[in-house]
Amino acid sequence: MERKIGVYICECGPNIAEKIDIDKVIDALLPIEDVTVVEKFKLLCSAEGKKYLEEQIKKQDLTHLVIAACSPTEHEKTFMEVCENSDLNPYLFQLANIREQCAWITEDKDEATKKAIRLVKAAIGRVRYHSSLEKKEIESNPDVLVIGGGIAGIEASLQLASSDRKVYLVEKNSSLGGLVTNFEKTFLGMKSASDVINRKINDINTNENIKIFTNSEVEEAIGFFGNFEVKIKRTDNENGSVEFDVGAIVLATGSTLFNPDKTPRYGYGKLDNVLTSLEFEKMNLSGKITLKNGKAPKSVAIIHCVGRDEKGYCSEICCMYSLKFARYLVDKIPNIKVTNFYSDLCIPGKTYQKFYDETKGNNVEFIRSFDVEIIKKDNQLNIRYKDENKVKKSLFADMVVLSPAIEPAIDASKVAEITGISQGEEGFFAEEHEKINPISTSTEGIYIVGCAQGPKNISDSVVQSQAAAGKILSSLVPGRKIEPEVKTSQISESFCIGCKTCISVCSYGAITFDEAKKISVVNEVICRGCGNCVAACPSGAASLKHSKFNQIYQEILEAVK
Amino acid sequence: MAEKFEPRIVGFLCNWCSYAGADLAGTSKLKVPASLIPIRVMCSSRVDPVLIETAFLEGADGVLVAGCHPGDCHYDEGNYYTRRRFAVLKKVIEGLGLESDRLRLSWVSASEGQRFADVVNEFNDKIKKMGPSPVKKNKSL
Amino acid sequence: MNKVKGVIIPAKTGIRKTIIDFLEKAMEKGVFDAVIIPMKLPAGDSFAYVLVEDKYLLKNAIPLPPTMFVQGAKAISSVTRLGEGKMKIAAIMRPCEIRAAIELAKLGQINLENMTLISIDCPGVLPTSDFLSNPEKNMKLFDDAAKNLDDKIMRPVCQICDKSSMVSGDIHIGTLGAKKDTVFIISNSKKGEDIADKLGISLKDNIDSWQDKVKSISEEKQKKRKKAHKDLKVKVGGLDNLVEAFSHCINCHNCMRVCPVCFCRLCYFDSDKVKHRSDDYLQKAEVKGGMRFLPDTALFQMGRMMHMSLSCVSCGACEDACSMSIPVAQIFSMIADETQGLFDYISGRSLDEPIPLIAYKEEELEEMEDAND
Amino acid sequence: MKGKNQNTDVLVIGAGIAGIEASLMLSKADRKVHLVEKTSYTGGNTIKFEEVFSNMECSTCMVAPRQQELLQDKNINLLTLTDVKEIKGSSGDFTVKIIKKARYVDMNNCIGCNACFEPCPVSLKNEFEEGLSDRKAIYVPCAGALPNVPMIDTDNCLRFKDKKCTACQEACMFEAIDYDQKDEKIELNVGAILVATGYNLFDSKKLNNYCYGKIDDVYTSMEFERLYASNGPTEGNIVLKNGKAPKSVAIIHCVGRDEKGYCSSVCCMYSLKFNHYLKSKIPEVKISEFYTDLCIPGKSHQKFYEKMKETKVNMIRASDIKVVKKDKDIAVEYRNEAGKKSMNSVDMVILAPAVEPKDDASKLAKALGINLDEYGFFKEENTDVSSVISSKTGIFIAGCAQGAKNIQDSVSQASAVVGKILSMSN
Repeated sequence: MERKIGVYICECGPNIAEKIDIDKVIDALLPIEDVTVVEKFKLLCSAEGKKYLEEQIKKQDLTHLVIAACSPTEHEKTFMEVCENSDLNPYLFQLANIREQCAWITEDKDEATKKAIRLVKAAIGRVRYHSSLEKKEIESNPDVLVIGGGIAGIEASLQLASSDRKVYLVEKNSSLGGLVTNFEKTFLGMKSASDVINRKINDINTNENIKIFTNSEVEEAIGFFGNFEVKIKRTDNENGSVEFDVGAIVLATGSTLFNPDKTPRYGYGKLDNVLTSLEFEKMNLSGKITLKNGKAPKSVAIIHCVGRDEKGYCSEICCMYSLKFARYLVDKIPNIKVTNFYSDLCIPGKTYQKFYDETKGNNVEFIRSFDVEIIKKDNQLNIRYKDENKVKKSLFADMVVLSPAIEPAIDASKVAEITGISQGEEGFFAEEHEKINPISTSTEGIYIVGCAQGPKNISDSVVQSQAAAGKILSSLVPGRKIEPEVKTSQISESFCIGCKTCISVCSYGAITFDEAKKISVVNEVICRGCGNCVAACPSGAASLKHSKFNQIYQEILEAVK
Repeated sequence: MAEKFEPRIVGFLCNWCSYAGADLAGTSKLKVPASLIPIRVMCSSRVDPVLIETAFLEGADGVLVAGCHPGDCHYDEGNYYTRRRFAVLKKVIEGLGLESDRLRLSWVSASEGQRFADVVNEFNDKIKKMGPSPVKKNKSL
Repeated sequence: MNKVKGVIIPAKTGIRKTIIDFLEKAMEKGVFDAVIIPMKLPAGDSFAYVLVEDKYLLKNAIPLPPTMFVQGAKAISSVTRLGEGKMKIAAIMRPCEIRAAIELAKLGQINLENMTLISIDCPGVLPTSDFLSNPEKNMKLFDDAAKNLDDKIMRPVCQICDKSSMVSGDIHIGTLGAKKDTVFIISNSKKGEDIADKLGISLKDNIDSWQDKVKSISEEKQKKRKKAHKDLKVKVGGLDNLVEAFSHCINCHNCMRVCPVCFCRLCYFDSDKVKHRSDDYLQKAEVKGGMRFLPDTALFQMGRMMHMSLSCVSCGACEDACSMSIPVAQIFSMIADETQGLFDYISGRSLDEPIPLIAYKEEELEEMEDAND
Repeated sequence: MKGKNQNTDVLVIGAGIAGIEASLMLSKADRKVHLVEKTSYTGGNTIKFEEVFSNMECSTCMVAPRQQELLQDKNINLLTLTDVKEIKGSSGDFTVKIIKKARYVDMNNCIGCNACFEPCPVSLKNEFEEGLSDRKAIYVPCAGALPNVPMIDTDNCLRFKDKKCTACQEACMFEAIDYDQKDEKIELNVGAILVATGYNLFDSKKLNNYCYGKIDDVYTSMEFERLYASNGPTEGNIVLKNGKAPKSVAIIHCVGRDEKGYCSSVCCMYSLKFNHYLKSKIPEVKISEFYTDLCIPGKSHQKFYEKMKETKVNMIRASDIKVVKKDKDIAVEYRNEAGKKSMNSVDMVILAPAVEPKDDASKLAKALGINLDEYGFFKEENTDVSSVISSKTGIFIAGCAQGAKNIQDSVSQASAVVGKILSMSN
């Protein structure tokens, strides 16, 4: 096909026109092969300019378009739309940035003009090698798999389920509700935890769009955003396995507690009346806080930060629930003495300090302490510690409650492996971006919520569940097709030798290995078009659409001339 | 030298950080030498070392690869791979006794318009001192 | 890491025969179903790797042939690239071939699942053209030189090889430091240990004399290697010297074709990527005033250094294959030491070490940033 | 949404990181969004930061692509310099009255060349730069601000005083400057509203003991952020008023905590980040951080703290902190852990003031008919369960408008609101 390249130079008012001798640029471009028209225009991004371009593309019967104007971040999209409106494939267009990266940064007009000529020539060289690219549309399944039936998983399910969207909720235990079912009250409202969780469980049980699988584990989840194939196994039934398709997956596998066995100095498991926070919650929920001998304790020590050093992070919620424990105790056992051994009080956010201020005092004491150790002395529990001046001290108590660090659930690694997402070094699921994509993972369509993502309280877990729902509801709309990135990588079947280098460097798991053909295959729905695999591929089998070797080569040629 | 030496520098700039930083240098009306011709790539990890070698062997007086600062990559980790590849390339060039100083890797963020200008100025000065690439006139390459 | 263990076994019948006996026994006991081993071809003046299924054929094997017609890793790749077979196979090769095999395994070109890698202390190999000038005489020359650890007649890269003994693999046959009529059998992996176990060989730790000898040779060669690279850099380093060194290149790309770690279906530098429109060439010629054809000799060499110097095992196959006598293996070994040194990487040292370009550390190579002064 | 008269459009108030996130997500779901922003630019406070903890990522690189996307999104109607005056109706059918102040620069005509700044004869302290640099009466807050369209500050523009100066208009080649632009009263109909108006910092001048505003080189955290910003007043050079680099710096946490009665949750982390800022520019600088309780919750923050400790920062748990001028130096007097009085001499002091509600939060709450809490933040319906639902159905809250929080939590809340809005029909 004959090429007809049209080149249009934007004066951008005086911004380009005053700094660059546009007529000189035009003269330099006119002799170039395939260039059929070179024109200047006052302001191409204006309504008038766009109309002019649309007319020109048709009138000149252009096959390729080069515009020399501002930065692509400003108006690449604008001009691509112009192309679309004039039935020119928008990828047969190249924008030469002669404003930000030439006119505005070059003092000497002659130099700027020369540079502009090179920039536009590079664009012309490049556009010659552009090919039409088409948007793809892919059918998607709006249904969602939620793994984990704790409060986060339940909340996500409730937010997501609707008449046109089914939710499959998979819980490994026999009942729903997770950790919250062990709590009597939630901080800070000190409202009934069972009210909260039972209402939600009831809602979920009566929601016909949510299919619940208890005693079940996910065995397989293969696919990509919009199209995952899931297989689950019923643990209470040898042969029971179920398969279904979903478009997105929410991981709400929750947390477990650091085992204080690992730090013998707390005497956990050896000394009577030394409990973990969860054991204490359960005891409290059962209605009676008692010692082994059946009597109520007269004094209780709460040890914060158990396992913090070992884990290397602050578990965020222990200070607050320790305060809640103090409330339980003071409310239930008259004249009880509660002592909190803490290192740094972590009570962030607007309402926590007030809760602390209201809890502290009377019989609730706070001691900043280090090197806490629990021994049995005179048939009583003795807490030995160093105070803030590093002075050794000790204190007796009838009962010790340990606040251990929050760890990812035991099956987190397995779930991560099955779903192909990564874990941070602490074992929590890794978010796509710590700051601006905390719910997403590097696999599009898989979201992480609640304590599976990191230690957090009920409110933040619920927010994350709602956030995951937001992500899914906004991107996976029933009946709407998915439009994946156009400028993706592709791997030539005839050149790939199957060294898997590309697979190792892809951050998104967008490349899989075809075992039958022994070659790598790009899943264009997942690929985000960074081009890392292209540079990694020694065979030259991988290439990036719209960023091909010969396209860049043309730019290089012009740059070195 | 009779003719004034105007270096030819190829600048591979990643779309998200360095190209934006270069744009900001423009918006801020900073002075940047005209010797650098920017080539926009989505990620610095797209910059195949063979592309750099090509530019070098085509006679570029300098090649700049600029990307997001480590940890800031829009694609999470692309620039870490860029850095390793660049290091290997630099060793190859250096090992062959060629002028590896003609290659430069710099991290420029989207807010670092000034840094972009500084980097290009510095590099341009350096290349000017080095003189034209001997590769350019060598007919055997 | 598996502990290196070994045992001294008698080799009264000679090293070759001892190795063959060992392999025969292993095949008899079903430890291996087949063996890949160099054999003398009926013509008498050449050698080839043969996949031996009939153990009686082993008697013709030459575990350490005087020259390297085909780099052994390529042979293993041919057998296993499309996946492991049912047969348990042992490959007996020189250390550099084993290392190349490890690299290829990392690159998905070799499947080691049912493969046992056996290396032998290597005295070097003769350049093929030297050998072919008088095979009979050179065979003898090689044997003598090997006995006397005299490397002067070997490939130039063999003369500076500091990894001529066990580096990786499963089992190693050590001849260095061995008393008369004995050899060492050394296990270097769990697989190797299991095999020794099955063969009733009880491994101990009495391999000190081998280890000492290996160490002293390696250290000596390392010094030699450094000096050789330094001298080479003076000779070929710099644009003019480099152009001179490659001026005879006929662009046959044989060096790439015989390279064990060049595994691509079609070389990047043979592909359309590096072929341009005549106008582009004209433009290039315009810039330079003229340009050499065939083009891209330098891009091919430098590109290949970029693509495979991290996996280069300095075997010398490329130089042997160069019909224009360009010291290409020496140049590659010089560059490989540089690039591998960046990451403390040694090609073929361990299957667990990823090739540096598929890995990274968040904090490393800070000196690369802005480094141009 | 249920019923026939339910409006599916959404009003988002505040174009900071939370508002941007919500708007883009809603647009993706094909919802029409009216994004109302009080200032002339998007990005809120986040774009003032050079880097964000704990990965020390460049903030602009993180946010600018989203800001750009926002401007090009056809479902999003961005209204800058706009205030919400009144709402009527209920969830699914709100009528909102807003006032869009005149920018006096036409957004369609302006191409962002900034040619109008130079001729402007007025020079003022730039508020965006915390007064550390100057701006004109026609200005964008900083280079790279989006939308890259200046505004005229009518309080200071000569034209709006004596009506004679037309310097900027003459400099503009695009007829973008329009002195006759009028404030517009606009009425919008929406089904749901998100309040994401952000925060202010506690005014350190209210506390005498830190001598903020009295002693040179005592900075607030936001001032220090701009001092380090590569697009800021010093191009990222950390310098004292005398132009020299500080040799010793004190960072004081919890400024105003007692007065506000809560922990602002982000200050410990950003103070540690400052330690990194300082060390990266001035490797030999001595840094002391004065804190009470280290609040570094979550999986990744302690690691950051430990990394910062490697820089030999002097972490001092202190009380009764007082900043005084002593000769040429600044002295930080304090009581240490053991209760002993002590003193450190430094060149520079950085205060980490409490995060407090936006100054006009109560006005907006009144206009919207929703409750504030006792601290003046927008009040969530139920603290223990969902923090994004306001006291009025159909109105949601996200980001620091609801309480002090970091970027991650703000973005999560914004996404959660989108979840709530999009599932309203469920």
